[in-house]
Amino acid sequence: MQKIEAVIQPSKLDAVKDALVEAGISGITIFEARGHGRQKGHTEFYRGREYAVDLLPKVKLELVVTDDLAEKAIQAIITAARTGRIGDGKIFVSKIDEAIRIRNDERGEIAL
Amino acid sequence: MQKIEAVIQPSKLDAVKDALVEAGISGITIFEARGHGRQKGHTEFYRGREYAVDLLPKVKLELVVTDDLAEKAIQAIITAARTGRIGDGKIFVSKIDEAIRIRNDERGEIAL
Amino acid sequence: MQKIEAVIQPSKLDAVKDALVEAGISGITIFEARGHGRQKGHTEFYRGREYAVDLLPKVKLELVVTDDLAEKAIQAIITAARTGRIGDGKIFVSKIDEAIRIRNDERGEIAL
Amino acid sequence: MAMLKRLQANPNHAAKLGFLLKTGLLLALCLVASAPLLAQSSAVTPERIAAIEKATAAAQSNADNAWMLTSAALVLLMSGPGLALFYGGLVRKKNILGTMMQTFAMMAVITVLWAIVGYSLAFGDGMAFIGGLHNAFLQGVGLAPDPAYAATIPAQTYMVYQLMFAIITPALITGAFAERVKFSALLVFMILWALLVYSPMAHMVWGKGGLLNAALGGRFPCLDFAGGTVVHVTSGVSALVTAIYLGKRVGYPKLPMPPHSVVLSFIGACLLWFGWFGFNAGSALASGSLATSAFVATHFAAAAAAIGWGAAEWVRNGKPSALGAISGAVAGLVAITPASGFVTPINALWIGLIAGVFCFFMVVKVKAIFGYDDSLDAFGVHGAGGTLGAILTGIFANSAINPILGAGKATGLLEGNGRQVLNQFIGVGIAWIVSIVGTLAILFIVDNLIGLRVSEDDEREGLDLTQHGEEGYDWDAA
Amino acid sequence: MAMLKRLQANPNHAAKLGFLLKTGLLLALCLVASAPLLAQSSAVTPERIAAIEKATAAAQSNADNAWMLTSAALVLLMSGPGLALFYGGLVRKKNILGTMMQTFAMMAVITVLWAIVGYSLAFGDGMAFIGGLHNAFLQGVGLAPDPAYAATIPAQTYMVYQLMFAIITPALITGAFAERVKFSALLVFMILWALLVYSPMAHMVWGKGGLLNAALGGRFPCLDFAGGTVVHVTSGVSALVTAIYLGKRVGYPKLPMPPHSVVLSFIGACLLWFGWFGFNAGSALASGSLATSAFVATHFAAAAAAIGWGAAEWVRNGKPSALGAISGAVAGLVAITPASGFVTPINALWIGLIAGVFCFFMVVKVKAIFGYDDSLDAFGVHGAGGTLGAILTGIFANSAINPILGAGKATGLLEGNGRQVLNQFIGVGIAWIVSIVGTLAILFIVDNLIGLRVSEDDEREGLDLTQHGEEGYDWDAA
Amino acid sequence: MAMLKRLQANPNHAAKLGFLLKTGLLLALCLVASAPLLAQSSAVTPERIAAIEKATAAAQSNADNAWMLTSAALVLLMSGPGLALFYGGLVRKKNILGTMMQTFAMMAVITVLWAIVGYSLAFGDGMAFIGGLHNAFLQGVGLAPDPAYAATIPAQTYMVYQLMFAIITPALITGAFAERVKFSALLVFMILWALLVYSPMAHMVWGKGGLLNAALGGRFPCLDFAGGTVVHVTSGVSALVTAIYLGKRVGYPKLPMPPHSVVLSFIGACLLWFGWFGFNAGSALASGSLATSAFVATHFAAAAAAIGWGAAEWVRNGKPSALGAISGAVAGLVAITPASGFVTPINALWIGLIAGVFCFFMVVKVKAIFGYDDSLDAFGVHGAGGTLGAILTGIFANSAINPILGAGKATGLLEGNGRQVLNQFIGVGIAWIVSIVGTLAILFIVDNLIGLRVSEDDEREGLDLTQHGEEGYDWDAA
Ligand SMILES: Nc1ncnc2c1ncn2[C@@H]1O[C@H](COP(=O)(O)OP(=O)(O)O)[C@@H](O)[C@H]1O
Ligand SMILES: Nc1ncnc2c1ncn2[C@@H]1O[C@H](COP(=O)(O)OP(=O)(O)O)[C@@H](O)[C@H]1O
Ligand SMILES: Nc1ncnc2c1ncn2[C@@H]1O[C@H](COP(=O)(O)OP(=O)(O)O)[C@@H](O)[C@H]1O
Repeated sequence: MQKIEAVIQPSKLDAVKDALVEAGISGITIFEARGHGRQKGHTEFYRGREYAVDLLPKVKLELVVTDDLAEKAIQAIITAARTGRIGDGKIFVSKIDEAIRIRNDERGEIAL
Repeated sequence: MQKIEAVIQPSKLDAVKDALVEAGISGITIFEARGHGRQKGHTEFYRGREYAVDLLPKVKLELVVTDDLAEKAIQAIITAARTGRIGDGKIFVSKIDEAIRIRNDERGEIAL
Repeated sequence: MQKIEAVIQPSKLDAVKDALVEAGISGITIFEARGHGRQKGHTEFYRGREYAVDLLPKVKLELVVTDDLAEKAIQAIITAARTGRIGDGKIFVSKIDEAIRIRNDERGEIAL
Repeated sequence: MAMLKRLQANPNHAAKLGFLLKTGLLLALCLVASAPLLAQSSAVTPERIAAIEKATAAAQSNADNAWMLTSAALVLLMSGPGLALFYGGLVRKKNILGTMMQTFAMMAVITVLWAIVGYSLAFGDGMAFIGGLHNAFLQGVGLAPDPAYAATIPAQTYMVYQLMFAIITPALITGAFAERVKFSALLVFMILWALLVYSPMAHMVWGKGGLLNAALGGRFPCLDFAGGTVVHVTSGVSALVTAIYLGKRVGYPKLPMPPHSVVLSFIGACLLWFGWFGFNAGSALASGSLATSAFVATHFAAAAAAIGWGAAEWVRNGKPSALGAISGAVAGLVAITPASGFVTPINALWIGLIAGVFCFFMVVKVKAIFGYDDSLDAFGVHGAGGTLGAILTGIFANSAINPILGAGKATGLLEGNGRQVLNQFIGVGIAWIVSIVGTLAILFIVDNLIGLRVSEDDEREGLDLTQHGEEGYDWDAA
Repeated sequence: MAMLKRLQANPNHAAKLGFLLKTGLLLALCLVASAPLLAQSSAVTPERIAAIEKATAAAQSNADNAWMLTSAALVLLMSGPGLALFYGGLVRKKNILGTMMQTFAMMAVITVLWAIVGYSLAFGDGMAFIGGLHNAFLQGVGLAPDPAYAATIPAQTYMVYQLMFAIITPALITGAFAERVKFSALLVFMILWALLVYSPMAHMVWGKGGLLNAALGGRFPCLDFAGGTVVHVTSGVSALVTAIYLGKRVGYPKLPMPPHSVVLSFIGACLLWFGWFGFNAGSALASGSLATSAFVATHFAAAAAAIGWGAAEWVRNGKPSALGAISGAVAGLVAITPASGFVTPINALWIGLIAGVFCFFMVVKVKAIFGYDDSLDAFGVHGAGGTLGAILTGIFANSAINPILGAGKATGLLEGNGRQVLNQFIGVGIAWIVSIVGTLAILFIVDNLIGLRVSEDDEREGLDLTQHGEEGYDWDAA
Repeated sequence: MAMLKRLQANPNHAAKLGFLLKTGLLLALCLVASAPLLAQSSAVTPERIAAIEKATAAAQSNADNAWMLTSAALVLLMSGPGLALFYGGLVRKKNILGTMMQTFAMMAVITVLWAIVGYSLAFGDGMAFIGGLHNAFLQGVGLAPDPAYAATIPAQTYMVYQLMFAIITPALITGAFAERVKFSALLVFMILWALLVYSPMAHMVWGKGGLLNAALGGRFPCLDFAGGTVVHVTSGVSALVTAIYLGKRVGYPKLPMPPHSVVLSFIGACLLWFGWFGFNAGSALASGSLATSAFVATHFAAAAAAIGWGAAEWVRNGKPSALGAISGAVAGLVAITPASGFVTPINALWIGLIAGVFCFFMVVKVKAIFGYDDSLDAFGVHGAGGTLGAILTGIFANSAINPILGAGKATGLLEGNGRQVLNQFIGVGIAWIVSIVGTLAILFIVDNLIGLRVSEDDEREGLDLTQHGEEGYDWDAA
């Protein structure tokens, strides 16, 4: 099983979610995040104090999928999340050793 | 060392935390999350516009434990978090290569 | 590639971020979290009801780095995040198999 | 908006002009003779004097009406957003809209009910216990004053001012319903409660011929300037009955249920304090010095009670809390409600201080001992504070502030009129009985008719989603 | 603050003293003779009577002024924070400050404009369609009353009260601009709109010699007590034009755009309701019984409309929402605006109920059918509700409440005066035409001059950051 | 609530009745003879006239009292929730309740202090510098007017109105204490400050025989209509001293400390604007045309100052911010405070505009240069704006608006009275000196007695948890 972590633009969340569901992947967990990278931030002013904000709002998706679905999921995310501009985000893939469904203690791929 | 990630119902957080502490595991980090899966969402109405909300509030726990404690932790979580209904959540297990305590640079299992 | 997850005190976020950037690492994703550990919490009172709050505000950083930068990143975090008091937090290191830049589909270390 | 309204608003001007024109010649003839030194235009005639008297009465009326309209608006503000925020901040995020809706629904539903029959039952002619139906659909409630209630303001001003009290009273009960009641059941409960508990109590204390009416010849003259028994005892006691009947919220008291936003409660409490000036000082029904007296007492009691509750917390918990301070202020406002308009500023401080400590004790200690889940402490603050205030009114009421029992006649216990304390107990006792019996009956009916509580699942999901299909906050939308 | 002000505030006291002193001796001689039974100090002299008349007029003026200053403050409160919160809660988090700023900017900019030329164009002498420049820079707008508008209050009270209407009207339009307009463009648009649409409409309906003025001899006497056409039809229709001209927000309607905080909207709606008492009852321009009548009608319509909208939702969606209830209340307040001061309490209930259901229908059904993105339903609530209210005013207006067309003369359709409905249609029609033409022209100019919409990127990032360089909330700072 | 109150509220009615009854027969005999044409009931008698005079005075009093009670309530609203929100939004989330509590505590503590001794020290008879103890525990402060201060309203109305000023003034200082002061230390500081700084200053400017009192024969007549020196200069300068004495917050200025909710600050600022009508127009102590004048000036200055600050930001940062606009409005309100009631509407615009730009400069430039941590800019806005406003009052004051120095006598510099500017400088200078010396002394005492600052750890954790044991928001509870 693979764990796919995707950091994307918040405005693309709906599109990515739909693309994944279409690709047959419905188990997703989502987190609000802030990101730092190449994308440059902006400046805010509060009574003359200047704040350089270099942490930008991002959304992170985590999905654990069977090995064979991984690439399909990745493609779905890339396609739906891409705007072509800096800051579109990253996907990281790693291994998961076990998955368990809390409801009925099912383990392994069947639990996804 | 194993990393245990558990996505659970928010209302079960306290019970799970207590169960883990009872099981001898006290190091936990917790995140607010939203989840998509089999559990069906609900519909919201704002001035006649209908919103199908299919991201539901969830809580994710992350705990890194020594290999021998892993199963105990999993059992504690399952027992405390289960309601038997769809949406109870998942547990994912993966390997962690190193753990470091920032306070004193202790490394490895002793740092947990 | 290594994934470094660091749970730190919220007040140290800026310092850690700056230290990482100085160490040449600019790709970071940040999450609000709550932590449970040795650090003891506090008590809150609402109309006489006493709440023992043992989940404390924390910030978690995730950064995926090339293997050779990992230790440098860890050092940067430790140095910037340490106050020497209980609750300073933890760093966990694990392996990442693949990294993809959504913008242009670059894969591997070049995508970081 | 313009001259048209001006003419309507001041018929007296027109009238004055009319008089002068009609009688002009006559006056000229008649007065020039008797006062040859005066110019004709400034002659002193009975008609002129009558016109002045009318103008003076109009000025007095407009002065008082200015204050009473302001007061009516202030009392509405106490419900929404005041109470809605005070209560809304105390619940968990998932119930914020449901809680605020419970108050807002009162603003809508009780208003219509009041127009149809509520006002008539409370303030129409009737028996000692309840009014009649003569004023149903506000028949006979016009713009001329009803001297039995308030001689200088339009009867409709009085009607709408009283309506604002009828709105907030059931809204206060919702503190005990919080986080677990069906919205439909709440509506039915409240309509019945308004008819069966509020209207009778209001009639007894304030209505013509009411049993407890101290001003209009009630059998047991009970002092209640602005609604200690009518508003706070009835709502608080009904809340207690409701909380016990409904049972605890799922998870209570093990599950932590801290306020989701003390900030909202803080705003709400401040608006309550602000609006309470309309509630208490407005109850003078005029903007004279009695209003000032009630205003000062109100403010002083709130301040002292905030200190009382805060100090009690400081002693017990080691620190005073913001929630404690605002709860104390509200407790003080509750306790001074029956007493304002009867007591000196300094005694208002004492009443406030006592109320702050007493309600702290009720909410923190007594509730814990008995274990009922009065979620937002409607009983601990309004029931307990209202009862205490009513008794203290009998002790501190002072004929120098308000010779209600006759000029120079001892009013409160401190002046030597021990009987008044007894009367206060009678008033409070009746309020307790009516509230307990009425509320129990209504709860029973509604529970069997519709069911009072939402399902456990719905309770877990929250009232906002399950009862109203919406959420209070969305921080995440892109 | 002290005696100085007292003396200024009550020149009549001084004057009275003066009279008495100056004429003391004379009176003594003259009156002792004709009324030997009376003590000298209490002699009835024409001077004394004149002094009393002055004092009575002063009391009347201060009574009315107390209410009108309160009302002016209340109407400002409707804009900020009322409307700013009502609208602000409905947008996404990233636009909260931008949205509130659009209203706040009106509080600042329209005020200055009003002082320079706005008041003069609206209320100065002029033609049937617009006032003149005689009162530019408020020349001639002093502290003495202007009897054509309001005989008992200082002209500046009237001026500042009217200013508050001139502020909230363009602010209402911003509901259609929401989440996508450049701040600079908004400012220019609003200044032009105030001059080219608001001032003419206000003049026609309320100004001396205005075409539609029912009180000051307009050609088509149109009943608009507090601004149904002047405020709500103009702003609502202009909002529709703007929404269509601007086009949809990026992503609309696919992207979900739920309110980021119904809680803020709830607070805003309650403050609107509260402030509306100043808006409508204040439009009596005095604190007499007409103010009471308008007050009651306002409250009743809001309540009934909240029920109407809520019930419609209950039927359609299976549950009533908090947003629905507050939207309904606002719709009722809009619809009763022209009618308050003309209708009975019970008819106010009917107007509210109809408006609640009608605006629900406009917002939920009609908007969906036509597909324009009137983001915050400025048209659906204010345009539709205002138009409906103006017509219903022609139906329900009652000479017993306000004999505006002459004592005893039938006023509304129900009394038998069918013509009035026609006049109401004329008034509304003119308001629609002026709004459509004016708004289109201004949009065209500003769009070509500055550009109306922010870039798509900026729209995605939000107005707060791109237009104002700040964020509404920071939950994360350590 | 009912007839009882009516009778109390209008003793004049009873009195009038009495007169007429007592003298009925006599009058009948006496007047029928001299005016056979008149019916007996409408005879013009001195008693009847005296009754009318009483009734007129009562109407006048009730009219003014209606406005003054409203104003007092409005000024309280400025503190809570107004200022509490304005300040609370500007701090970090962890200090929101602590910040709001600092203001709320003033509402409670200063009230009690005022009753015991504060009012007496400020407004009781005394010397040029401070009042005496004759009115301690409000002895002698009854419901009859105190003509030295306000002839038409009950003395207690004046007392409670002034109390609201005494509450908000120390609350303003808390802007400099923000995020780092012990709650216990704050309480002691404020009590001492109220006694040693506020009461003397209030006495000097407004008290009988006060050194700077322009109306009651002060040695250096200083114009301060509503508290430019008494409220804003004292609080602002004391805030500066406090900020410097306390030192910077941990991490300042490196650590970003953005406002946690500009939305709350926005609501607060709007409520301040709204409440300020009570503050300034209420300072006329009556609802006559002087109140109108102050009302208009207040509104105009706020609007112009919002534009001034916003424009300055637009020039400097490329965009105007919501926080800037509301800060500007508050700066304008501060600056107009001493001038309202003395200046024309157009000059109020100028004062506002100047103040907006000036305070922007003070907050953005001057603070950065000197580097003190006046966390919420209490000095930059209130100290600087108050000082500026006091001087500008000396320039713009106009005898046509308020002939305070005698009818027709030049008042401000623009009218040719250069001396007044000097007097204004004297007034401001004294306020600066008293504030600096008093505040320093008190800080020193409290710091050594209790310690002013919380520990560094507590500061990091936040005031909410460490001082009050609670949190402002809980978004996570299930
Ligand atoms: N090495 C990394 N580890 C973790 N998160 C990263 C890393 N690099 C980028 N990110 C996340 O991806 C987001 C986008 O990265 P950025 O460099 O701005 O643009 P791009 O992905 O187009 O190269 C960042 O805001 C951050 O949240
Ligand atoms: N494959 C997955 N990867 C990541 N998170 C998942 C996955 N499947 C489920 N989840 C998380 O678990 C939650 C519960 O899953 P769901 O399918 O609704 O019910 P159940 O766990 O009972 O089968 C989801 O809301 C989501 O947050
Ligand atoms: N085993 C663990 N797994 C996951 N998170 C942990 C673990 N142990 C600690 N943490 C996180 O690190 C934080 C600090 O840990 P704590 O034991 O309080 O202090 P210290 O790191 O100084 O030993 C905790 O609040 C928690 O968020």
